[in-house]
Amino acid sequence: MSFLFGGPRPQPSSAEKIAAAEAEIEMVSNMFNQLVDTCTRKCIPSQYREADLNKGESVCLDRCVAKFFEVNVKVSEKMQGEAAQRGGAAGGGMFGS
Amino acid sequence: MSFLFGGPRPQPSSAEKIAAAEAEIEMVSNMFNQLVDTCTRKCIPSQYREADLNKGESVCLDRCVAKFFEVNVKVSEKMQGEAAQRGGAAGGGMFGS
Amino acid sequence: MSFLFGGPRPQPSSAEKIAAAEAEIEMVSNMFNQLVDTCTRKCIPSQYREADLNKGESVCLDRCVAKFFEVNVKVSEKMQGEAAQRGGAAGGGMFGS
Amino acid sequence: MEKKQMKDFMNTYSNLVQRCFNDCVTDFTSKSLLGKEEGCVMRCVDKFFKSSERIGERFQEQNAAAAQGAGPGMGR
Amino acid sequence: MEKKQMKDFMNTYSNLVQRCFNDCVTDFTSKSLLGKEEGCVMRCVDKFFKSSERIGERFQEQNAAAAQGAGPGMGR
Amino acid sequence: MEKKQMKDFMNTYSNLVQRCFNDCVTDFTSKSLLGKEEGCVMRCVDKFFKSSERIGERFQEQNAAAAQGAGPGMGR
Repeated sequence: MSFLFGGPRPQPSSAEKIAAAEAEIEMVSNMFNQLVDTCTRKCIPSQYREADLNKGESVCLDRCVAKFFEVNVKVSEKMQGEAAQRGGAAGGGMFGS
Repeated sequence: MSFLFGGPRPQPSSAEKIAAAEAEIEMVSNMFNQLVDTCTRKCIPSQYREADLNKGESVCLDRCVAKFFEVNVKVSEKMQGEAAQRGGAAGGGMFGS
Repeated sequence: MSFLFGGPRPQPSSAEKIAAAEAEIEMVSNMFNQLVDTCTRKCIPSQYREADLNKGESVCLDRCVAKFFEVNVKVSEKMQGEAAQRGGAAGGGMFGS
Repeated sequence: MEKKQMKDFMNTYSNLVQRCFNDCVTDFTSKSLLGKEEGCVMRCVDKFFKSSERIGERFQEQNAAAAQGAGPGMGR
Repeated sequence: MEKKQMKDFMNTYSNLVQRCFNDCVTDFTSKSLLGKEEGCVMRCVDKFFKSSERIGERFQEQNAAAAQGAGPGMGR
Repeated sequence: MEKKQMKDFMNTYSNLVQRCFNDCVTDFTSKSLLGKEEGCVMRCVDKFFKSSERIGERFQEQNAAAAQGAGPGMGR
Protein backbone atom coordinates (compact mmCIF):
# COMPACT_ATOMS: atom_id res chain seq x y z
CA MET A 1 0.00 0.00 0.00
CA SER A 2 3.02 2.19 -0.67
CA PHE A 3 0.97 4.88 -2.37
CA LEU A 4 -0.69 5.63 0.92
CA PHE A 5 2.42 6.14 2.98
CA GLY A 6 4.91 7.10 0.31
CA GLY A 7 7.55 9.74 0.24
CA PRO A 8 10.46 10.70 2.52
CA ARG A 9 9.70 11.70 6.10
CA PRO A 10 11.57 12.56 9.29
CA GLN A 11 12.62 9.34 11.04
CA PRO A 12 9.75 8.07 13.17
CA SER A 13 10.21 6.52 16.60
CA SER A 14 9.86 2.77 16.78
CA ALA A 15 6.50 3.08 18.54
CA GLU A 16 5.34 5.19 15.62
CA LYS A 17 6.70 2.61 13.20
CA ILE A 18 4.78 -0.19 14.91
CA ALA A 19 1.58 1.84 15.01
CA ALA A 20 2.00 2.67 11.33
CA ALA A 21 2.64 -0.99 10.48
CA GLU A 22 -0.43 -2.14 12.39
CA ALA A 23 -2.52 0.56 10.78
CA GLU A 24 -1.20 -0.48 7.37
CA ILE A 25 -2.09 -4.14 7.95
CA GLU A 26 -5.57 -3.24 9.04
CA MET A 27 -5.90 -0.84 6.14
CA VAL A 28 -4.92 -3.48 3.62
CA SER A 29 -7.27 -5.97 5.21
CA ASN A 30 -10.16 -3.49 5.18
CA MET A 31 -9.40 -2.52 1.63
CA PHE A 32 -9.52 -6.14 0.55
CA ASN A 33 -12.86 -6.67 2.25
CA GLN A 34 -14.22 -3.56 0.57
CA LEU A 35 -12.91 -4.77 -2.76
CA VAL A 36 -14.68 -8.08 -2.39
CA ASP A 37 -17.86 -6.40 -1.31
CA THR A 38 -17.82 -3.73 -4.00
CA CYS A 39 -16.63 -5.78 -6.94
CA THR A 40 -18.92 -8.74 -6.30
CA ARG A 41 -21.85 -6.30 -6.10
CA LYS A 42 -20.74 -4.73 -9.38
CA CYS A 43 -19.93 -7.94 -11.27
CA ILE A 44 -21.99 -10.82 -9.90
CA PRO A 45 -25.75 -10.81 -10.55
CA SER A 46 -27.66 -11.69 -7.41
CA GLN A 47 -29.63 -14.54 -8.93
CA TYR A 48 -26.74 -17.01 -8.63
CA ARG A 49 -27.85 -19.18 -11.52
CA GLU A 50 -24.53 -21.03 -11.56
CA ALA A 51 -21.92 -21.84 -8.92
CA ASP A 52 -18.97 -21.04 -11.20
CA LEU A 53 -17.70 -17.68 -12.32
CA ASN A 54 -18.38 -17.30 -16.00
CA LYS A 55 -16.02 -15.55 -18.40
CA GLY A 56 -17.81 -12.20 -18.24
CA GLU A 57 -17.92 -12.15 -14.46
CA SER A 58 -14.24 -13.09 -14.21
CA VAL A 59 -13.14 -10.34 -16.55
CA CYS A 60 -15.38 -7.86 -14.78
CA LEU A 61 -13.79 -8.73 -11.42
CA ASP A 62 -10.29 -8.26 -12.85
CA ARG A 63 -11.15 -4.85 -14.25
CA CYS A 64 -12.97 -3.87 -11.09
CA VAL A 65 -9.86 -4.58 -8.99
CA ALA A 66 -7.67 -2.63 -11.39
CA LYS A 67 -10.01 0.36 -11.34
CA PHE A 68 -10.36 0.21 -7.58
CA PHE A 69 -6.58 0.47 -7.21
CA GLU A 70 -6.51 3.33 -9.68
CA VAL A 71 -9.15 5.19 -7.71
CA ASN A 72 -7.16 4.65 -4.50
CA VAL A 73 -4.08 6.09 -6.15
CA LYS A 74 -5.94 9.11 -7.50
CA VAL A 75 -7.67 9.86 -4.23
CA SER A 76 -4.56 9.52 -2.14
CA GLU A 77 -2.53 11.66 -4.54
CA LYS A 78 -5.22 14.29 -4.37
CA MET A 79 -5.25 14.23 -0.59
CA GLN A 80 -1.47 14.36 -0.40
CA GLY A 81 -1.44 17.29 -2.78
CA GLU A 82 -3.91 19.18 -0.66
CA ALA A 83 -2.18 18.32 2.60
CA ALA A 84 1.11 19.56 1.12
CA GLN A 85 -0.52 22.84 0.05
CA ARG A 86 -1.99 23.43 3.49
CA GLY A 87 0.72 21.93 5.66
CA GLY A 88 3.53 23.72 3.85
CA ALA A 89 6.99 23.29 5.34
CA ALA A 90 6.07 21.58 8.61
CA GLY A 91 5.43 18.07 7.30
CA GLY A 92 5.13 14.86 9.28
CA GLY A 93 1.38 14.62 8.89
CA MET A 94 -0.42 11.57 7.67
CA PHE A 95 -0.07 12.46 4.05
CA GLY A 96 2.91 14.79 4.46
CA SER A 97 5.08 14.84 1.36
CA MET B 1 -24.71 15.08 23.79
CA SER B 2 -26.31 16.08 27.07
CA PHE B 3 -29.74 14.85 25.99
CA LEU B 4 -28.42 11.33 26.03
CA PHE B 5 -27.04 11.35 29.54
CA GLY B 6 -29.17 14.03 31.15
CA GLY B 7 -30.91 14.15 34.49
CA PRO B 8 -29.79 13.74 38.10
CA ARG B 9 -28.33 10.40 39.14
CA PRO B 10 -26.67 8.82 42.16
CA GLN B 11 -22.95 9.74 42.16
CA PRO B 12 -21.08 7.31 39.94
CA SER B 13 -17.65 5.94 40.79
CA SER B 14 -14.73 7.43 38.93
CA ALA B 15 -14.33 4.26 36.88
CA GLU B 16 -17.94 4.65 35.83
CA LYS B 17 -17.31 8.29 35.00
CA ILE B 18 -14.38 7.40 32.77
CA ALA B 19 -16.30 4.65 31.05
CA ALA B 20 -19.20 7.02 30.49
CA ALA B 21 -16.89 9.71 29.12
CA GLU B 22 -15.22 7.29 26.73
CA ALA B 23 -18.57 5.97 25.63
CA GLU B 24 -19.76 9.53 25.08
CA ILE B 25 -16.76 10.42 22.95
CA GLU B 26 -17.22 7.35 20.82
CA MET B 27 -20.95 8.02 20.62
CA VAL B 28 -20.41 11.57 19.40
CA SER B 29 -17.85 10.39 16.88
CA ASN B 30 -20.17 7.66 15.59
CA MET B 31 -23.05 10.06 15.45
CA PHE B 32 -21.02 12.47 13.38
CA ASN B 33 -20.03 9.75 10.94
CA GLN B 34 -23.63 8.69 10.64
CA LEU B 35 -24.68 12.26 10.05
CA VAL B 36 -22.18 12.65 7.23
CA ASP B 37 -23.23 9.38 5.72
CA THR B 38 -26.96 9.97 6.02
CA CYS B 39 -27.12 13.63 5.10
CA THR B 40 -24.81 13.37 2.10
CA ARG B 41 -26.95 10.50 0.83
CA LYS B 42 -30.08 12.59 1.34
CA CYS B 43 -28.75 15.87 -0.06
CA ILE B 44 -25.98 15.23 -2.58
CA PRO B 45 -26.95 13.64 -5.90
CA SER B 46 -24.55 10.87 -6.81
CA GLN B 47 -23.67 12.24 -10.23
CA TYR B 48 -21.20 14.78 -8.83
CA ARG B 49 -21.58 17.22 -11.69
CA GLU B 50 -19.73 19.93 -9.78
CA ALA B 51 -17.05 19.92 -7.09
CA ASP B 52 -18.70 22.68 -5.05
CA LEU B 53 -21.76 22.53 -2.90
CA ASN B 54 -24.50 24.52 -4.52
CA LYS B 55 -27.02 26.59 -2.60
CA GLY B 56 -29.71 23.91 -2.55
CA GLU B 57 -27.33 21.23 -1.34
CA SER B 58 -25.93 23.48 1.38
CA VAL B 59 -29.35 24.36 2.73
CA CYS B 60 -30.40 20.73 2.56
CA LEU B 61 -27.35 19.68 4.63
CA ASP B 62 -28.12 22.34 7.27
CA ARG B 63 -31.70 21.18 7.60
CA CYS B 64 -30.69 17.56 7.59
CA VAL B 65 -28.36 18.12 10.56
CA ALA B 66 -31.07 20.03 12.44
CA LYS B 67 -33.61 17.29 11.84
CA PHE B 68 -31.14 14.56 12.76
CA PHE B 69 -30.56 16.22 16.13
CA GLU B 70 -34.28 16.61 16.63
CA VAL B 71 -34.80 12.92 15.93
CA ASN B 72 -32.06 12.04 18.43
CA VAL B 73 -33.76 14.15 21.06
CA LYS B 74 -37.19 12.64 20.41
CA VAL B 75 -35.90 9.08 20.40
CA SER B 76 -33.84 9.48 23.54
CA GLU B 77 -36.71 11.21 25.36
CA LYS B 78 -38.98 8.37 24.36
CA MET B 79 -36.51 5.78 25.59
CA GLN B 80 -35.93 7.62 28.85
CA GLY B 81 -39.67 7.88 29.38
CA GLU B 82 -40.10 4.17 28.88
CA ALA B 83 -37.10 3.28 31.03
CA ALA B 84 -38.50 5.48 33.81
CA GLN B 85 -41.89 3.77 33.59
CA ARG B 86 -40.34 0.34 33.81
CA GLY B 87 -37.38 1.04 36.09
CA GLY B 88 -39.44 2.85 38.68
CA ALA B 89 -37.62 3.87 41.89
CA ALA B 90 -34.39 1.91 41.48
CA GLY B 91 -32.68 4.12 38.88
CA GLY B 92 -29.02 4.15 37.92
CA GLY B 93 -29.61 2.55 34.54
CA MET B 94 -28.42 3.98 31.27
CA PHE B 95 -31.44 6.13 30.83
CA GLY B 96 -32.44 6.25 34.49
CA SER B 97 -34.29 9.45 35.39
CA MET C 1 -24.43 -22.04 18.11
CA SER C 2 -23.41 -25.65 18.35
CA PHE C 3 -23.66 -26.18 14.62
CA LEU C 4 -20.74 -23.82 14.17
CA PHE C 5 -18.36 -25.51 16.53
CA GLY C 6 -19.73 -29.04 16.56
CA GLY C 7 -18.01 -32.40 16.38
CA PRO C 8 -15.19 -34.07 18.32
CA ARG C 9 -11.81 -32.38 18.37
CA PRO C 10 -8.42 -32.84 20.05
CA GLN C 11 -8.56 -31.27 23.53
CA PRO C 12 -7.84 -27.57 23.27
CA SER C 13 -5.73 -25.65 25.78
CA SER C 14 -7.64 -23.46 28.23
CA ALA C 15 -6.46 -20.31 26.44
CA GLU C 16 -7.92 -21.71 23.26
CA LYS C 17 -11.14 -22.54 25.09
CA ILE C 18 -11.46 -18.98 26.38
CA ALA C 19 -10.73 -17.50 22.98
CA ALA C 20 -13.30 -19.82 21.41
CA ALA C 21 -15.88 -18.90 24.05
CA GLU C 22 -15.31 -15.18 23.53
CA ALA C 23 -15.50 -15.61 19.79
CA GLU C 24 -18.71 -17.57 20.19
CA ILE C 25 -20.32 -14.89 22.34
CA GLU C 26 -19.41 -12.21 19.87
CA MET C 27 -20.57 -14.40 17.01
CA VAL C 28 -23.96 -14.97 18.60
CA SER C 29 -24.30 -11.29 19.37
CA ASN C 30 -23.39 -10.34 15.80
CA MET C 31 -25.71 -12.93 14.41
CA PHE C 32 -28.57 -11.58 16.46
CA ASN C 33 -27.92 -8.05 15.26
CA GLN C 34 -27.84 -9.27 11.68
CA LEU C 35 -31.06 -11.15 12.21
CA VAL C 36 -32.79 -8.05 13.50
CA ASP C 37 -31.44 -5.98 10.67
CA THR C 38 -32.24 -8.49 7.95
CA CYS C 39 -35.62 -9.70 9.13
CA THR C 40 -37.01 -6.26 9.92
CA ARG C 41 -35.95 -5.16 6.42
CA LYS C 42 -37.66 -8.20 4.93
CA CYS C 43 -40.85 -8.11 7.03
CA ILE C 44 -41.57 -4.55 8.19
CA PRO C 45 -42.63 -2.02 5.55
CA SER C 46 -40.76 1.25 5.99
CA GLN C 47 -43.86 3.42 6.19
CA TYR C 48 -44.51 2.58 9.84
CA ARG C 49 -48.24 3.19 9.64
CA GLU C 50 -48.82 1.56 13.03
CA ALA C 51 -46.68 1.15 16.14
CA ASP C 52 -47.70 -2.47 16.71
CA LEU C 53 -46.65 -5.56 14.81
CA ASN C 54 -49.60 -6.87 12.90
CA LYS C 55 -50.31 -10.56 12.38
CA GLY C 56 -48.66 -10.75 8.97
CA GLU C 57 -45.50 -9.01 10.15
CA SER C 58 -45.25 -11.22 13.24
CA VAL C 59 -45.55 -14.42 11.25
CA CYS C 60 -43.06 -13.13 8.69
CA LEU C 61 -40.52 -12.43 11.46
CA ASP C 62 -40.96 -15.93 12.90
CA ARG C 63 -40.38 -17.54 9.52
CA CYS C 64 -37.50 -15.24 8.74
CA VAL C 65 -35.69 -16.30 11.93
CA ALA C 66 -36.33 -19.98 11.18
CA LYS C 67 -35.00 -19.63 7.65
CA PHE C 68 -32.01 -17.62 8.79
CA PHE C 69 -31.02 -20.44 11.15
CA GLU C 70 -31.52 -22.96 8.41
CA VAL C 71 -29.25 -20.99 6.09
CA ASN C 72 -26.61 -20.82 8.82
CA VAL C 73 -26.76 -24.57 9.23
CA LYS C 74 -26.51 -25.21 5.51
CA VAL C 75 -23.65 -22.81 4.99
CA SER C 76 -21.65 -24.06 7.93
CA GLU C 77 -22.20 -27.71 6.93
CA LYS C 78 -21.02 -26.87 3.45
CA MET C 79 -17.92 -25.13 4.76
CA GLN C 80 -17.17 -27.97 7.17
CA GLY C 81 -17.54 -30.46 4.36
CA GLU C 82 -15.11 -28.56 2.19
CA ALA C 83 -12.65 -28.01 5.02
CA ALA C 84 -12.74 -31.75 5.76
CA GLN C 85 -12.06 -32.58 2.11
CA ARG C 86 -9.09 -30.25 1.96
CA GLY C 87 -7.75 -30.60 5.49
CA GLY C 88 -7.82 -34.41 5.47
CA ALA C 89 -6.37 -36.15 8.52
CA ALA C 90 -4.75 -33.20 10.28
CA GLY C 91 -7.85 -31.61 11.83
CA GLY C 92 -7.97 -28.98 14.55
CA GLY C 93 -8.93 -26.17 12.18
CA MET C 94 -11.89 -23.89 12.68
CA PHE C 95 -14.27 -26.19 10.92
CA GLY C 96 -12.28 -29.38 11.42
CA SER C 97 -14.48 -32.46 11.49
CA MET D 1 -17.82 -6.52 30.01
CA GLU D 2 -19.91 -3.60 31.18
CA LYS D 3 -18.06 -1.51 28.66
CA LYS D 4 -19.06 -4.00 26.01
CA GLN D 5 -22.69 -3.74 27.05
CA MET D 6 -22.56 0.02 26.83
CA LYS D 7 -21.03 -0.22 23.40
CA ASP D 8 -23.69 -2.67 22.26
CA PHE D 9 -26.37 -0.38 23.59
CA MET D 10 -24.82 2.57 21.75
CA ASN D 11 -24.69 0.60 18.53
CA THR D 12 -28.30 -0.42 18.82
CA TYR D 13 -29.33 3.12 19.60
CA SER D 14 -27.34 4.55 16.69
CA ASN D 15 -28.66 2.04 14.23
CA LEU D 16 -32.17 2.67 15.41
CA VAL D 17 -31.86 6.43 15.00
CA GLN D 18 -30.24 6.07 11.61
CA ARG D 19 -32.86 3.68 10.34
CA CYS D 20 -35.84 5.66 11.57
CA PHE D 21 -34.34 8.92 10.35
CA ASN D 22 -33.64 7.42 6.95
CA ASP D 23 -37.05 5.88 6.52
CA CYS D 24 -39.13 8.72 7.98
CA VAL D 25 -37.38 12.01 7.27
CA THR D 26 -37.48 12.84 3.60
CA ASP D 27 -38.50 16.48 3.46
CA PHE D 28 -35.75 19.06 3.55
CA THR D 29 -37.80 22.10 2.69
CA SER D 30 -38.28 22.67 6.42
CA LYS D 31 -35.78 22.91 9.24
CA SER D 32 -37.97 21.30 11.90
CA LEU D 33 -39.50 17.86 11.96
CA LEU D 34 -42.95 17.76 10.43
CA GLY D 35 -45.73 16.23 12.50
CA LYS D 36 -45.97 13.26 10.20
CA GLU D 37 -42.22 12.72 10.30
CA GLU D 38 -42.21 12.76 14.08
CA GLY D 39 -45.13 10.32 14.21
CA CYS D 40 -43.35 8.03 11.79
CA VAL D 41 -40.16 8.11 13.88
CA MET D 42 -42.07 7.27 17.07
CA ARG D 43 -43.85 4.33 15.44
CA CYS D 44 -40.59 3.23 13.88
CA VAL D 45 -38.92 3.09 17.30
CA ASP D 46 -41.85 1.22 18.85
CA LYS D 47 -41.96 -1.24 16.02
CA PHE D 48 -38.23 -1.79 16.11
CA PHE D 49 -38.32 -2.77 19.78
CA LYS D 50 -41.30 -5.03 19.33
CA SER D 51 -39.62 -6.68 16.35
CA SER D 52 -36.35 -7.13 18.23
CA GLU D 53 -38.20 -8.66 21.16
CA ARG D 54 -40.05 -11.12 18.97
CA ILE D 55 -36.92 -12.01 17.02
CA GLY D 56 -35.11 -12.49 20.32
CA GLU D 57 -37.72 -14.98 21.51
CA ARG D 58 -37.51 -17.00 18.32
CA PHE D 59 -33.73 -16.76 18.38
CA GLN D 60 -33.57 -18.28 21.85
CA GLU D 61 -35.95 -21.06 20.92
CA GLN D 62 -33.90 -21.94 17.87
CA ASN D 63 -30.69 -21.81 19.88
CA ALA D 64 -32.14 -24.07 22.56
CA ALA D 65 -33.40 -26.50 19.93
CA ALA D 66 -29.99 -26.50 18.25
CA ALA D 67 -28.23 -27.17 21.56
CA GLN D 68 -30.56 -30.10 22.39
CA GLY D 69 -30.96 -31.75 19.03
CA ALA D 70 -27.15 -31.36 18.82
CA GLY D 71 -25.11 -32.27 15.80
CA PRO D 72 -26.59 -33.66 12.58
CA GLY D 73 -30.21 -34.00 13.65
CA MET D 74 -30.70 -30.30 14.22
CA GLY D 75 -30.51 -28.96 10.74
CA ARG D 76 -33.97 -29.92 9.60
CA MET E 1 -5.57 7.91 21.37
CA GLU E 2 -3.30 8.61 18.43
CA LYS E 3 -3.99 5.09 17.29
CA LYS E 4 -7.68 5.86 17.48
CA GLN E 5 -7.19 8.96 15.32
CA MET E 6 -5.31 6.98 12.74
CA LYS E 7 -8.06 4.41 12.71
CA ASP E 8 -10.70 7.09 12.31
CA PHE E 9 -8.77 8.62 9.47
CA MET E 10 -8.47 5.22 7.81
CA ASN E 11 -12.18 4.62 8.15
CA THR E 12 -13.01 7.98 6.65
CA TYR E 13 -10.61 7.40 3.81
CA SER E 14 -11.95 3.92 3.10
CA ASN E 15 -15.55 5.01 3.16
CA LEU E 16 -14.73 7.89 0.87
CA VAL E 17 -13.01 5.67 -1.66
CA GLN E 18 -15.77 3.11 -1.53
CA ARG E 19 -18.50 5.67 -1.98
CA CYS E 20 -16.83 7.52 -4.84
CA PHE E 21 -15.87 4.27 -6.55
CA ASN E 22 -19.39 2.94 -6.21
CA ASP E 23 -21.06 6.08 -7.47
CA CYS E 24 -18.63 6.92 -10.26
CA VAL E 25 -17.19 3.70 -11.66
CA THR E 26 -19.79 1.75 -13.53
CA ASP E 27 -18.10 0.71 -16.75
CA PHE E 28 -16.23 -2.57 -16.73
CA THR E 29 -15.60 -2.87 -20.43
CA SER E 30 -12.28 -1.13 -19.88
CA LYS E 31 -9.46 -1.87 -17.49
CA SER E 32 -8.43 1.73 -16.88
CA LEU E 33 -10.44 4.58 -15.45
CA LEU E 34 -12.28 6.55 -18.11
CA GLY E 35 -11.80 10.31 -18.15
CA LYS E 36 -15.35 10.91 -17.02
CA GLU E 37 -15.01 8.38 -14.21
CA GLU E 38 -11.85 10.05 -12.96
CA GLY E 39 -13.51 13.46 -13.08
CA CYS E 40 -16.46 12.14 -11.19
CA VAL E 41 -14.23 10.64 -8.50
CA MET E 42 -12.32 13.90 -8.07
CA ARG E 43 -15.51 15.93 -7.72
CA CYS E 44 -16.93 13.31 -5.39
CA VAL E 45 -13.91 13.64 -3.09
CA ASP E 46 -14.09 17.43 -3.13
CA LYS E 47 -17.77 17.43 -2.47
CA PHE E 48 -17.45 14.91 0.33
CA PHE E 49 -14.95 17.09 2.18
CA LYS E 50 -16.98 20.24 1.69
CA SER E 51 -20.08 18.42 2.90
CA SER E 52 -18.30 17.01 5.93
CA GLU E 53 -16.96 20.44 6.79
CA ARG E 54 -20.37 22.06 6.58
CA ILE E 55 -22.00 19.24 8.53
CA GLY E 56 -19.25 19.56 11.15
CA GLU E 57 -20.00 23.27 11.60
CA ARG E 58 -23.71 22.66 12.04
CA PHE E 59 -22.98 19.71 14.32
CA GLN E 60 -20.89 21.86 16.65
CA GLU E 61 -23.51 24.59 16.74
CA GLN E 62 -26.21 22.10 17.62
CA ASN E 63 -24.02 20.50 20.25
CA ALA E 64 -23.23 23.86 21.80
CA ALA E 65 -26.91 24.81 21.80
CA ALA E 66 -27.80 21.48 23.39
CA ALA E 67 -25.16 21.94 26.09
CA GLN E 68 -26.44 25.46 26.93
CA GLY E 69 -30.17 25.04 26.63
CA ALA E 70 -29.62 21.88 28.71
CA GLY E 71 -32.34 19.48 29.66
CA PRO E 72 -35.93 19.73 28.48
CA GLY E 73 -35.80 23.12 26.77
CA MET E 74 -33.29 22.06 24.15
CA GLY E 75 -35.32 19.79 21.98
CA ARG E 76 -37.16 22.46 20.07
CA MET F 1 -3.12 -12.18 16.34
CA GLU F 2 -4.90 -15.51 16.31
CA LYS F 3 -7.84 -13.79 17.93
CA LYS F 4 -7.80 -11.28 15.09
CA GLN F 5 -7.84 -14.11 12.53
CA MET F 6 -10.80 -15.70 14.22
CA LYS F 7 -12.59 -12.37 14.22
CA ASP F 8 -11.84 -11.85 10.54
CA PHE F 9 -13.12 -15.31 9.77
CA MET F 10 -16.28 -14.64 11.74
CA ASN F 11 -16.84 -11.39 9.90
CA THR F 12 -16.39 -13.03 6.55
CA TYR F 13 -18.72 -15.84 7.52
CA SER F 14 -21.38 -13.45 8.82
CA ASN F 15 -21.23 -11.24 5.78
CA LEU F 16 -21.47 -14.25 3.54
CA VAL F 17 -24.53 -15.61 5.33
CA GLN F 18 -26.19 -12.23 5.36
CA ARG F 19 -25.58 -11.60 1.70
CA CYS F 20 -26.72 -15.02 0.53
CA PHE F 21 -29.74 -14.95 2.80
CA ASN F 22 -30.68 -11.51 1.57
CA ASP F 23 -30.28 -12.31 -2.09
CA CYS F 24 -31.79 -15.80 -2.05
CA VAL F 25 -34.48 -15.96 0.62
CA THR F 26 -37.47 -13.88 -0.33
CA ASP F 27 -40.46 -16.08 0.40
CA PHE F 28 -41.96 -15.92 3.85
CA THR F 29 -45.11 -17.89 3.21
CA SER F 30 -43.22 -20.98 4.33
CA LYS F 31 -41.23 -21.70 7.47
CA SER F 32 -38.63 -23.94 5.84
CA LEU F 33 -36.19 -23.16 3.06
CA LEU F 34 -37.60 -23.90 -0.38
CA GLY F 35 -35.54 -26.08 -2.66
CA LYS F 36 -34.79 -23.19 -4.98
CA GLU F 37 -33.78 -20.99 -2.06
CA GLU F 38 -31.38 -23.62 -0.77
CA GLY F 39 -29.88 -24.10 -4.23
CA CYS F 40 -29.44 -20.36 -4.59
CA VAL F 41 -27.70 -20.13 -1.19
CA MET F 42 -25.30 -22.96 -2.07
CA ARG F 43 -24.38 -21.38 -5.40
CA CYS F 44 -24.07 -18.00 -3.72
CA VAL F 45 -21.54 -19.40 -1.24
CA ASP F 46 -19.55 -21.12 -3.98
CA LYS F 47 -19.53 -18.05 -6.11
CA PHE F 48 -18.52 -15.83 -3.23
CA PHE F 49 -15.44 -17.94 -2.49
CA LYS F 50 -14.46 -18.14 -6.12
CA SER F 51 -14.86 -14.40 -6.47
CA SER F 52 -12.85 -13.70 -3.33
CA GLU F 53 -10.10 -15.97 -4.55
CA ARG F 54 -9.89 -14.28 -7.92
CA ILE F 55 -10.02 -10.82 -6.37
CA GLY F 56 -7.27 -11.90 -3.95
CA GLU F 57 -5.02 -12.92 -6.83
CA ARG F 58 -5.51 -9.62 -8.64
CA PHE F 59 -5.11 -7.73 -5.37
CA GLN F 60 -1.70 -9.30 -4.73
CA GLU F 61 -0.54 -8.60 -8.26
CA GLN F 62 -1.55 -4.97 -7.96
CA ASN F 63 0.09 -4.68 -4.58
CA ALA F 64 3.29 -6.23 -5.87
CA ALA F 65 3.28 -3.90 -8.88
CA ALA F 66 2.69 -0.91 -6.62
CA ALA F 67 5.56 -1.93 -4.33
CA GLN F 68 7.97 -2.29 -7.28
CA GLY F 69 6.99 0.67 -9.40
CA ALA F 70 7.20 2.57 -6.10
CA GLY F 71 6.39 6.20 -5.64
CA PRO F 72 5.13 8.46 -8.42
CA GLY F 73 5.54 6.12 -11.37
CA MET F 74 3.03 3.59 -10.10
CA GLY F 75 -0.15 5.50 -10.41
CA ARG F 76 -0.64 5.04 -14.11
